[in-house]
Amino acid sequence: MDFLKWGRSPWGEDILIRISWDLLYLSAIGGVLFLIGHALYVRFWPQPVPEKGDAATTAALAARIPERVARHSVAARAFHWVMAAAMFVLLFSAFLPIVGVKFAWVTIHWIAGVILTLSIIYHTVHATFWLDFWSIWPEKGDIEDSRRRMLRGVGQSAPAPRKHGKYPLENKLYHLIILITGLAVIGTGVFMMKRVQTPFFTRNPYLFTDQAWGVMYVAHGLAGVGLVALVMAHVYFAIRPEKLWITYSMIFGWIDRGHYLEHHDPQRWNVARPVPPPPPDEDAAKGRRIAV
Amino acid sequence: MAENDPVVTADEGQRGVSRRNFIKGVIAAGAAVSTTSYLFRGGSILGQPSLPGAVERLVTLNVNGQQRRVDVMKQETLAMTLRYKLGLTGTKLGCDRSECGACTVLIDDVPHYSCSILTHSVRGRKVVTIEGLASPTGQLHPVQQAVVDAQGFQCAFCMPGFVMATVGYLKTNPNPTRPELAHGISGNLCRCQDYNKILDAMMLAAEYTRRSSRA
Amino acid sequence: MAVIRDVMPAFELFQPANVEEALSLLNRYKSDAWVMAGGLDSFDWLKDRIKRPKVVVDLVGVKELEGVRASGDGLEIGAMTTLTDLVRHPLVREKFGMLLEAAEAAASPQIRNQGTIGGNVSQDTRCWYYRDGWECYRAGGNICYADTPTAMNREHAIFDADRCVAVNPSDTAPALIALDAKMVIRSTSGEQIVDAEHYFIGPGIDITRMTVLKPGDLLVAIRIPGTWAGSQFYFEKVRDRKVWDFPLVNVASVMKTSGGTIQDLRLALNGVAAHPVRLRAVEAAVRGKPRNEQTAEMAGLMAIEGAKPLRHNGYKLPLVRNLVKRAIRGVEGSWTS
Amino acid sequence: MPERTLVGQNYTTPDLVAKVTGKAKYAEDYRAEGMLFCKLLLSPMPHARVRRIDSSKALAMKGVVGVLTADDFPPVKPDQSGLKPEQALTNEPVYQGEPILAVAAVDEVTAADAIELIELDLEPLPFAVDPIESLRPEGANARLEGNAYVDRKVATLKWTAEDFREVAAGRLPFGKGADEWKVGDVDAGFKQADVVIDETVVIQSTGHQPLETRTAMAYWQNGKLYLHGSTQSVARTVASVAGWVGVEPSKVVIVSEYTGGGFGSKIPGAHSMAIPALLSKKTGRPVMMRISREEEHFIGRARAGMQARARLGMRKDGRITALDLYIVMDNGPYSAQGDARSSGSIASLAYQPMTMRFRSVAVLTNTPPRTSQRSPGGMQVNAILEPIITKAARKLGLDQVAVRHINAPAGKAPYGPPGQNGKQRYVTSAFVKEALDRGVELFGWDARKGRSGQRRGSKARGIGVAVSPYVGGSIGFDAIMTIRPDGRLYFQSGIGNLGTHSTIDVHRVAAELLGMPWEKCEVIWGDTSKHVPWSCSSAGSQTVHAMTRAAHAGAMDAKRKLQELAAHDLGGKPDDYDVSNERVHRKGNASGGLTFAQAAKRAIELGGKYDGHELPKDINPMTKTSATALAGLGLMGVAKDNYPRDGDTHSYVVGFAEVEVDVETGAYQILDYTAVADCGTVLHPHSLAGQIHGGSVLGMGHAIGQRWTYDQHYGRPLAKRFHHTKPPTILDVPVAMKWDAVNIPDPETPVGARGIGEPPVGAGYGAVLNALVDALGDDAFRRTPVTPDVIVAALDAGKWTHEALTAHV
Repeated sequence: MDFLKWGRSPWGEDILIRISWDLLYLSAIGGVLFLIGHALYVRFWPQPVPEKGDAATTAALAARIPERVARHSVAARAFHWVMAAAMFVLLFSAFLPIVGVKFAWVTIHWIAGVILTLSIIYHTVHATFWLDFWSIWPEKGDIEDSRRRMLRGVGQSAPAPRKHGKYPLENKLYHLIILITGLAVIGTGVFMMKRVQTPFFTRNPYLFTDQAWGVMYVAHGLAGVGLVALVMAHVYFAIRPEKLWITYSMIFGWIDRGHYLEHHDPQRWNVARPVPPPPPDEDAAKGRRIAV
Repeated sequence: MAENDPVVTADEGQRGVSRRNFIKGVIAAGAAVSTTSYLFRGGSILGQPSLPGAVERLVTLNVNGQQRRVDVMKQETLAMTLRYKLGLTGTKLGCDRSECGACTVLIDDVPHYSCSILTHSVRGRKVVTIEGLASPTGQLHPVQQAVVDAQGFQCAFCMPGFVMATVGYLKTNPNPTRPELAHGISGNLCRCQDYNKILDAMMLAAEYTRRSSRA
Repeated sequence: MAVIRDVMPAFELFQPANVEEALSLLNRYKSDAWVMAGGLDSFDWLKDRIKRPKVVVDLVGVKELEGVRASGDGLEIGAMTTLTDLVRHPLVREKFGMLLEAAEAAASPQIRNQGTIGGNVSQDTRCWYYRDGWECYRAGGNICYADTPTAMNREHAIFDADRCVAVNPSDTAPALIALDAKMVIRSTSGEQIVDAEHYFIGPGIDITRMTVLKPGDLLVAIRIPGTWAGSQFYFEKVRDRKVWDFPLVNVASVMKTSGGTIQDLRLALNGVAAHPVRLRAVEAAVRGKPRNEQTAEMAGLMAIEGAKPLRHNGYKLPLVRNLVKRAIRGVEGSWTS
Repeated sequence: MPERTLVGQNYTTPDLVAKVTGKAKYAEDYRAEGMLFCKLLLSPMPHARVRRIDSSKALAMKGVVGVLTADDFPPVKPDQSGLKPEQALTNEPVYQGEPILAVAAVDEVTAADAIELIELDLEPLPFAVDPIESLRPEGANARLEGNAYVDRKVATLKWTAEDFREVAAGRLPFGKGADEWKVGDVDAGFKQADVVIDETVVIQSTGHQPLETRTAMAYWQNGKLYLHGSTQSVARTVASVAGWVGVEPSKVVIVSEYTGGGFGSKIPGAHSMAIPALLSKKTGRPVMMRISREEEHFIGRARAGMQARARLGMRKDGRITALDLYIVMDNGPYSAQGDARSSGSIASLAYQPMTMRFRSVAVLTNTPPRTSQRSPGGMQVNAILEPIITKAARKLGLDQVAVRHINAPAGKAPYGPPGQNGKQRYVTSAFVKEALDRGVELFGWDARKGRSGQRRGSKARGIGVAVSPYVGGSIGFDAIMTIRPDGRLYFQSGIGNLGTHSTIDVHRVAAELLGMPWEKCEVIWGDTSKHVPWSCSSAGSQTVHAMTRAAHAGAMDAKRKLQELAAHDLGGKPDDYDVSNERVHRKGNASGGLTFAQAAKRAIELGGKYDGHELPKDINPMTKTSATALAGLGLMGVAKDNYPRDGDTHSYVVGFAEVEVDVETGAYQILDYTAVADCGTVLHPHSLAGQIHGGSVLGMGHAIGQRWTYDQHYGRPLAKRFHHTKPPTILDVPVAMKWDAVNIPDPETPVGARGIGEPPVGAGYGAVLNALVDALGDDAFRRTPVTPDVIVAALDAGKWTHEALTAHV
């Protein structure tokens, strides 16, 4: 299978055009296989029993943890869903025509792309100045935790990993990879808007050399088909019963105390109420301010 | 010469007679399949693989009143067959793209660009080229005579096409006005471009043709 | 790397005798098959060695696709009817003079003697970049060479460009749309009837095709209802040379008036987008209005709303405006000598 | 001067029946045993260097016989310009479409398939397709050696940023680097003017596009090359082909009995002829090279386009007081072209400006090679200046014809750059005023004036007139004719047969002088193995003038020999004898003396000068060789044209046109056209009509539609085929056209006849442009062709809007 599609320039030179759309199917199949594999694994593989913490400490801590632990601000949730909507529009407008559902997709695609770009710019600024910027980035200890978790996941013995901070490593890695692919599609996509008619630019496909454009199209395509698998995985986890509490948090903004205590390390994600405890209603607001 | 050949019609060639029999027939008749296949891979009749149901390469064409047997490639245009297989070089190629008219011939009395029709498409149809206009005794066709009398062309590379187009058009409108005639033969390009004298000649041709059909 | 032109590469040739045979061939060879009607569009592609079908299905022998028949108070035109036969047909002359005009305006006499109505409406665009083998969007690439800062695009689209700025070159297409013709499409899986207006598709829908025909489909006939027979027609084609050339813009309209008021009309343009454009908004605005200069002027202005000219085709705006104006009110004035 | 029995009469040319029956053989109609076919590999890039060619896959194909590359050609050195002369195949293609390689195979399909298997590695080099872009400070040069001809050498020439501010404003700057000449004080001239017009104009390049492409077939026999090609002169093609192929001229035979048009593009044959010749040598088999219409666009030659600026001053009475003309010529990639220089000369001749300055610069571009095309430079300058003159006249309220009349050249009119002595050259004669008068009458100018610029509804009418001179003949060629014992007169001719009929016509002068009935004359042409004399090309309107002179000289030689022979045999002095009625006889006794048949026999018996065994000293070596080969066949008339001539021969055509423009669509029709020629004595009316109308239509074609379009980013042409280049069709010209000739003999040539091929072109062009100006006003167009889009956009905007200076739009 040829992964790259080559064309011929008006000068008879071989130039990269894009990736082969076979890769789309490959990505989709890969995504499906992963889901099936994971589902089977969860269903049939004995799952390690979560570590029980020291009961006394937990109880003491629990007292200081609000009923609802604020996890995502309204702004952050809005961003996520706008981005998700844009992403779905982008993916569908990009790939439906390829699989045979024909419609005028270009305008939809670039408008969604612009929305995605704007929302990401907003998110970057927002996360940098208003959120706990570092909470989403993998850190050194995550790797050791991850190794331990894996070993235990396949039934090997390993020391207990730490609990998660605000975001589990999977989340962090997913964010990282979506960030890379997202930037790749956006970075290339913005330039590609010079190749079609939009109100923003005078159309000029000669902005870069034929070869440079080729690389850009390939990058856009690779990231695009990569996103298919990534989004599939994301949606899959979002609807897995044991993960639904996380999904709800992206809708309602909070997780309950139980899940917090079960999955998160209070040291690494401190949402403990300072003294004296304020009324519950304000907790959330306060918590948001302090901890998000 | 070809009049003595056993005639194999296009229909028989395609359906009634198997290729093997057809070839046998040709060999028996001693006719050369293609003595001058300069242009297209003609050497072996079986050279081009054939899918079931596809056209046969050996065809019989009716050109200038004669039945001519030819080995024709699938993608061969009539102009090429005429010029390179039947030796009828009076039909000229000016553009090979239906943009000049130099290759105009009559197919069932209708002017066509022979560069832009497959030879296989004219099986069973009557093809007339510039060589087929004059009588066997050499008497010019009225349209040819008019061109001679009016000294109607210059380099004359376009002339065969113009003459054939005029002959064809006059069959549909024997008594045209000058603008009608111009419209009728507008599918032919002349680069020496004395369209005026061409029209003079062809108006004379219309008159001669009327006269000869009356006679 | 080497590019060579003007010699057709080998292909396998089928000349089916009837529609059934043709359809089964098309079904068997699907996208490997090339349908050839008159061949005038096909030969360019084949001689340029740009399109390389394995199999050519030449419809020359399918006699059932030829001819014009009365059908109710309208007509049914076989897809393989030559433009000349169409022009000479008494029923066309009597009822749909505009179609005659449009067909007569196409190409050259010899081309009309061989070119078919089916081919004329289904032909590919003539964008000279695409036709010259530049690997643009329409050819499977990722660029439009005709809309760049240095591109030569006098003939190109002012409407509905979607990456590709090519235009549909057919002269009969707008006339058929104005006449509310129906296209009869057959394949091995059955028959489908499509309004002429929807027979054509733009690059947004499918950048590599001009019509709804998919591999395996065959346009077999065009039906013109009697609705507009003998109504007031207007057809005009503006082009460079009076022979051979495709339209820079053409316009076709059918109209029914009563006491100076426009009762109903249909109006279509070609040469302005990748598909012929039916001017529905103009039709709606003009219906019920008096047929006069003012209405014509308004129609002309409405017709160019949303037009996006390229570097060399800005003239198409005044041209469309004036042609639409004329389609409503007719041509003014003339000289006798 | 004898009674005109043949000159001025219509007759049926001897080549006509062969043409009309399809028997006439053009280059592609020849076949040879074992003939191979070749196809060309063309450069995909506008400028590149061949790094590597791998033909192994192609050569491995069944049926492929040989491959030819530039390395198989005789080596060439740069000429005095600094550029290597063009060769048919190259390792440094300088325009997209330039042939790099040729494959010979048993048939064309195989050759084409083989071409696709050639692996070609090219290194792209900088390129320019628009002369103005190349003159930008940062603009690319078309050649590694430079971008323009400066003092006849290729050098790098750049204009200043300041100059390009003018360009941005739509005006051609008077940039540096131009050749220049002046007549009188131009500034003073402008001071005398009552109106001054200053316009920047672009004239398109156009391919010659003869209907027959430059197909050629070659084979070698006994060390001699036989080449069947398409040329404007077999005699003149021998040496050029010999040079390209690298053999002695005596080893080359050129056959071209019928040439399907040339218009200047086949003057010394075609460079590409060397391809089948060398491939045939390499493969040992005959090779046919069919040139397609698209290939013809590339190698078929083209007219040099121009970007020009003209300032013209006119006095109240219509006299042109000053002309300041600056031309940037698109020279193509090879040798320096003469179009721009001719433009200067023709402008000065046509309008006789009281003062004039002319500047021009030839800029190299990576577009197909240019060469003279019917009225080279003359046609372009007509298109540049005619509308300006019409606009000036209109501003002054003057009639178009009156303005042409007052400025018309007459008698020994001066023209062109001043020579060493400070004086301009002058023409042999000019009867333009007479032609204008005749045209006004024939066209009905005065009656049509009522419609000038009038509008009815959307239809505007306009009328126009234009004056177009061009060189009308050369001198110094040879003639060979033999009266043979069969009593017939045989003419050898080395002129190409392009269907102008002059190949044949010119010999009627000799037949008439010798009193020979035309039925007993035979012209042998089109084959250099048939011993042709040194002849001119059927080009540059030379033939009728040059070769009637040669025929006259040859006939006079034959006549003198008949007289001497009669005196020798029958006594008396040669001058006692006369020729008529196919006899040489004593004056006053037409039935006595010797018949031509008897004289021919006697000539052979006597030998020496009579039958060609002794030859004049001044004839060309080619003529000498041919005459020697023909010696002993009969009484030979062989001579060089040594007739005196005072002035340079030019002919003139005035054209009149009426157009009707639809101002809503920009579409227009040329309703009527009339042309009157001043070309001296009329030799063959039918043929002259063909030249006048045919040339005029070529000009009209340039006015109304002929295109030459390039994509500037990739330097590739978009208009290559007729469908895009748009030569005019029969419906684009008036359905009936008129013509006449003033028919006043030129005093500087014995027959009085001048050539006529070129002048009508500018007349047709200018007349149509002027009619458009008349119909549409002063501000509708500044470049040609004037197509509906240009008109409708200008009328909509109220001024011309089309690209001011961009070339190849």
